[in-house]
Amino acid sequence: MNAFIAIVRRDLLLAMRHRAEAANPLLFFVIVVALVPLGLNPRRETLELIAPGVFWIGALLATLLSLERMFRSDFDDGSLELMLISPQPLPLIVLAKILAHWLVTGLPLVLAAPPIALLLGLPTSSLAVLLTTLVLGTPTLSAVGAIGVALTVGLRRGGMLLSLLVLPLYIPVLIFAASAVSAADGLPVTGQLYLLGALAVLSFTLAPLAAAAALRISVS
Amino acid sequence: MNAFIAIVRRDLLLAMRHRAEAANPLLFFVIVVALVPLGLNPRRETLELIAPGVFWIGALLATLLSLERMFRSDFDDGSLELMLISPQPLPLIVLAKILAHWLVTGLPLVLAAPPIALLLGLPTSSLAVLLTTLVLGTPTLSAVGAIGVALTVGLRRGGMLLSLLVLPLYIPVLIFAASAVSAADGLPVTGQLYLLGALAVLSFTLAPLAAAAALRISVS
Amino acid sequence: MWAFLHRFASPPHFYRRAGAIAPWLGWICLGLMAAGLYGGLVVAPPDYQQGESYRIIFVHVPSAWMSMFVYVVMAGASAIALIWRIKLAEVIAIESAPVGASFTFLALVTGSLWGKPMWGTYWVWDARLTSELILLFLYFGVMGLYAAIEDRRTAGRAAGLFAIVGVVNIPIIHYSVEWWHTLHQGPTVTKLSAPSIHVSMLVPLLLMAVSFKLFYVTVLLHRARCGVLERGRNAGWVRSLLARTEPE
Amino acid sequence: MPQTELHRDRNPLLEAVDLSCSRGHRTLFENLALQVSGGEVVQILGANGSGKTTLLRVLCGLQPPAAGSLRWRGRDMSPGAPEVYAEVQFIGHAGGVKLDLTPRENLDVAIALGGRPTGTTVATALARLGIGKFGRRPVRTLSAGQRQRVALARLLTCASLLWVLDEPFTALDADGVSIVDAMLYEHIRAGGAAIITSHHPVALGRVTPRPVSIDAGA
Amino acid sequence: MPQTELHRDRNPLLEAVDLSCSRGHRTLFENLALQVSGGEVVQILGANGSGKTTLLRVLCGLQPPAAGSLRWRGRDMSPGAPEVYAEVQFIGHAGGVKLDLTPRENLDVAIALGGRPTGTTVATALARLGIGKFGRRPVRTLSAGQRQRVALARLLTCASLLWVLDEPFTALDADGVSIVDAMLYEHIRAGGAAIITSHHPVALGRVTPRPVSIDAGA
Ligand code: HEM
Ligand SMILES: Nc1ncnc2c1ncn2[C@@H]1O[C@H](COP(=O)(O)OP(=O)(O)OP(=O)(O)O)[C@@H](O)[C@H]1O
Ligand SMILES: Nc1ncnc2c1ncn2[C@@H]1O[C@H](COP(=O)(O)OP(=O)(O)OP(=O)(O)O)[C@@H](O)[C@H]1O
Ligand SMILES: [Mg+2]
Ligand SMILES: [Mg+2]
Repeated sequence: MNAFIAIVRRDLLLAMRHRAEAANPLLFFVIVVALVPLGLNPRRETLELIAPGVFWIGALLATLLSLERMFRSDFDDGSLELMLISPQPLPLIVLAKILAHWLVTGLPLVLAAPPIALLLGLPTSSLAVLLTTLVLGTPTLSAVGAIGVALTVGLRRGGMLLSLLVLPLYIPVLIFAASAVSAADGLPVTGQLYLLGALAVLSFTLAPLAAAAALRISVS
Repeated sequence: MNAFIAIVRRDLLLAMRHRAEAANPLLFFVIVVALVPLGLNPRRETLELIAPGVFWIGALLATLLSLERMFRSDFDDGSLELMLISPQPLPLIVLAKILAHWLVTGLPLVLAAPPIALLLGLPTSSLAVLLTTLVLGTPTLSAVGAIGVALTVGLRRGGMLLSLLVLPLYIPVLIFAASAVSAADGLPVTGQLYLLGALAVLSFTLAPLAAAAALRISVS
Repeated sequence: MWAFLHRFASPPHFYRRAGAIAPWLGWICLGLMAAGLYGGLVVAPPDYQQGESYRIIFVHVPSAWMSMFVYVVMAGASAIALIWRIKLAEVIAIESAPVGASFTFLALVTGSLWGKPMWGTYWVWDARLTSELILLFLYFGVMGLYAAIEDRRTAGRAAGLFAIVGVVNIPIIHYSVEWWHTLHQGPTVTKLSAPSIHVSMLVPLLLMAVSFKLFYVTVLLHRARCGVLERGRNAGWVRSLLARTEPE
Repeated sequence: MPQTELHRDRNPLLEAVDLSCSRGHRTLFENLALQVSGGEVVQILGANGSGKTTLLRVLCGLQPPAAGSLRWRGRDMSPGAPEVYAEVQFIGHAGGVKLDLTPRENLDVAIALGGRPTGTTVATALARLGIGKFGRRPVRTLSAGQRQRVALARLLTCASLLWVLDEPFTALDADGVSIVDAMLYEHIRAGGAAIITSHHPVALGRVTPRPVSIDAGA
Repeated sequence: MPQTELHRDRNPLLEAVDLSCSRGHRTLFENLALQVSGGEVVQILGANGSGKTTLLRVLCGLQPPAAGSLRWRGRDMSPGAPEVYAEVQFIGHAGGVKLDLTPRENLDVAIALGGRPTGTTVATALARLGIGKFGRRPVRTLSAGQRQRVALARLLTCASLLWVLDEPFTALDADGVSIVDAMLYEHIRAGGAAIITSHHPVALGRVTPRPVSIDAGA
């Protein structure tokens, strides 16, 4: 438990030191969302129509891009090896890293969503649903992503492979979430939200185990 | 001249070795474009409407993400220092690196555009204009980006700063290009295209000088 | 039982046995496929709604089933390989991937060809179609990961682990038609109580399904034999095998 | 042949039997037998590229051997077994030091990960290695030798029986070498053991390492 | 006091006058005077963190000095002047070797960048450094010592008068050290000069370096 807290603390500290880099996913998210009206030049109705999708695509891409950070630098400077030969259970350490990653990447997205949603003209009724999907969905992105990074961290040329491995697993989250948000004004959305919640619980229990096994394999 | 060719060759070779990583911007572009219908779930007409914007946003983000590669790894392993103390003129070396970056990042986007445009249902009349904007616009993205990377390569936490520096310079390209494409069926577009061409020429002459100066400052 | 399994899983034994079985399975597969195609394309009557175009069902449905079946086999074999460190299971998992990807590709192509007359479009982003596409990407992921890692043992284990993770997609594919309102057909053949399909169509369909399965097993055995040889490059039995064949 | 006059444990701590290691497709060495007991320092010798680093990684369980087996206190060592790792410390070419944390923060994490802490505080450990006044500066702003000292400070704060050190003297000045020498001496004095590699003749003042060569044919 | 019996040029190649260097806000050393002439090897001495690496970077023009001036063949050296760089080769802690290229490809680029090639072919240079058979493998798959040799091979393929080497013996085995020793000897024999740092006593067989200490107060 001590180790768990120490790792979370360490990763948050590192994010603080690299404040600018840690803010990158958020900035990226904002850029995506801001570029859409600029580049698409859509009418107001169209904008409202596509806003939820834009949100989720932005969140997904932002997470995808920040994934490497979860293990790459630890791999490069040998810290990962220390974790592997630490007497602490590896899945616990991985869980700590997933949590830290979400705190640094997912949480800011959740917090930034309301103001941006207003700018894009998302109706307030949808906003609540959007926030719920983000709260439920982004942890899954971090957890599932951890497996992908763990599998590819040993490869120099992991970048594309990582996307190839992780994206198929992300798409269900995207589909559930986007469909929940666009259904928000009227149709019932509890079904999708339950599913998102179930995915989050599932991935947070299984992903640390899978990622730990993957790390042992790929660091050897 | 010899050095120019050697650097282009080297960077292409490195891209080949890292084939997967080099393909990353392209893959990213394809992902963005493919996620749009998944996440937005739009009607066919809406899709057609937003397709050109999606293209350019995708191209812009893909370039933005690949920029760091231009100098970062050379900085990390000390190759950049060798270039700085090489008797060859530094702007020439930088020009070579910009060219190589475009060949690896921009060119594939141009080549991948037609098939993807068809999938998105872009009318063939717009396709020609889209291609022209991509051919004229992406080199500018690489060249302007080089200045940003050169300024931030010495900072560990350059990521966000880089986006902040580079994006304002990218937005004109995005706006001209996207407006040209959406105007394509009917309105005249030569004006926008000339402007894009002028930007490309300007950036290719000035960016190497600026980036070279920036490198000398930020490596010290 | 256990002892038998272990003996069968020993590479030289497997190599010999598989070599003996594979041709037989191949011939049976050909026979069934011929019968199925004859039944499907000639005997079965045209559909009262869809006319002749429905006949693509005889390729589409078996290949769609196989795309999922092969994935499950691959993931199962990977789990066995990771837990009990049985080399043969790893070979089977890895060698299944390209076959499964081909079936998936076939299901996608035949499906979208069929979609044009049925739905008026080759492609829609609905749940069944999307999840099947994801399946293709998962296969690519397994193959890509295996190819990207230099050390063969590490590569096999990493790819296997990923295959196991991807198994969550299988129930999604299967239940997608029930969980979401999709364009795609609901379960017609696989409804346990009473298949809502005429016998003259059902029989060739099942024949095709069985022959596809046999095709997979045959190809897998061939591929696995090569895989076993390649992996055992330095083992004694491979050397002696090669020594025997080389002079020819 | 005992080369130190210290008390040496009879039972080897770590034992490698018939060990073969490979990298890519190439076998680096075969049938290596190695025993390390408490109270001794083993120095792995071999030319560049002979496989010293690979051997150390295998001994720590970071990489499976191509063939052969490893035993820890007589029991088969299965990779991932925490009870072994609590007793082993590895410092490789890459020191496992985060450049953006300060030396203190680095050591705090190492202690949390490393299991049993020794009595030594972080401040004492850093002072011992001569970098006491750099405790609160990011490691990135330290020189090559100072960074190496931060990595080595871990040995003092986390209790462990076996130290596995890959070229620990890299970038250290004479003063640094003698500090590490003294640390090694105290460690084996207390019954610990160490496996090190180094190309420079290791003339540790008070400890004579037992050389083990892995060069082709050995 | 001449310590080699070789011909030494009267006019210094590189001259540092009243040099002060700082890192961050701290001044590392002040008023250093240094002259390097053809035919001599200068060894910079100093404890960890005393500023050796910083000094070498300043001498190469990679970093401006805090105060003082540098002269190359008697003329003021302005940073960015290509005619100087054609005569200087720098090998730092980071070797400037691309890990994903092969040693041959690395050297080809170095030659294209480096100005005047010597007669030595890439193959000969690699063979000389004992890594001839690794010419076509990515550097990433080489061991620490082998990588260092790839970096050093550059010295043989690009003609230059002054070699600036930061701890060139890192990770090299005895054989490697003697190769570099011989290279240095031939280099100064031909009228070249070298500035090196090393913590280990540099007992180069045929060359005795002139020590220059930058430790506080020097
Ligand atoms: C690209 C488009 C398509 C894809 C990716 C696709 C995919 C699949 C998959 C994966 C299955 C197996 C489901 C399972 O066993 O759980 C399946 C079954 C089936 N598909 Fe498609 N399909 C496509 C288009 C079509 C079209 C256009 C039709 C005709 C209207 C169709 C009719 C069927 C039928 C009748 C079954 C058997 C259902 C059963 O009883 O299980 N499919 N398809
Ligand atoms: N990027 C930096 N920012 C601030 N200070 C630095 C930085 N790099 C080094 N220093 C400090 O400058 C001093 C000199 O560093 P330098 O690397 O030149 O030392 P060195 O003599 O080469 O040491 P070593 O023998 O350990 O290689 C050190 O005290 C170090 O803490
Ligand atoms: N990632 C790798 N892939 C393939 N081969 C490798 C890899 N890393 C090292 N090797 C090869 O394995 C051999 C042993 O490398 P290792 O790093 O263990 O040597 P070493 O004895 O530590 O050498 P050094 O004294 O130079 O540090 C070398 O010949 C090297 O070329
Ligand atoms: Mg080594
Ligand atoms: Mg130094």
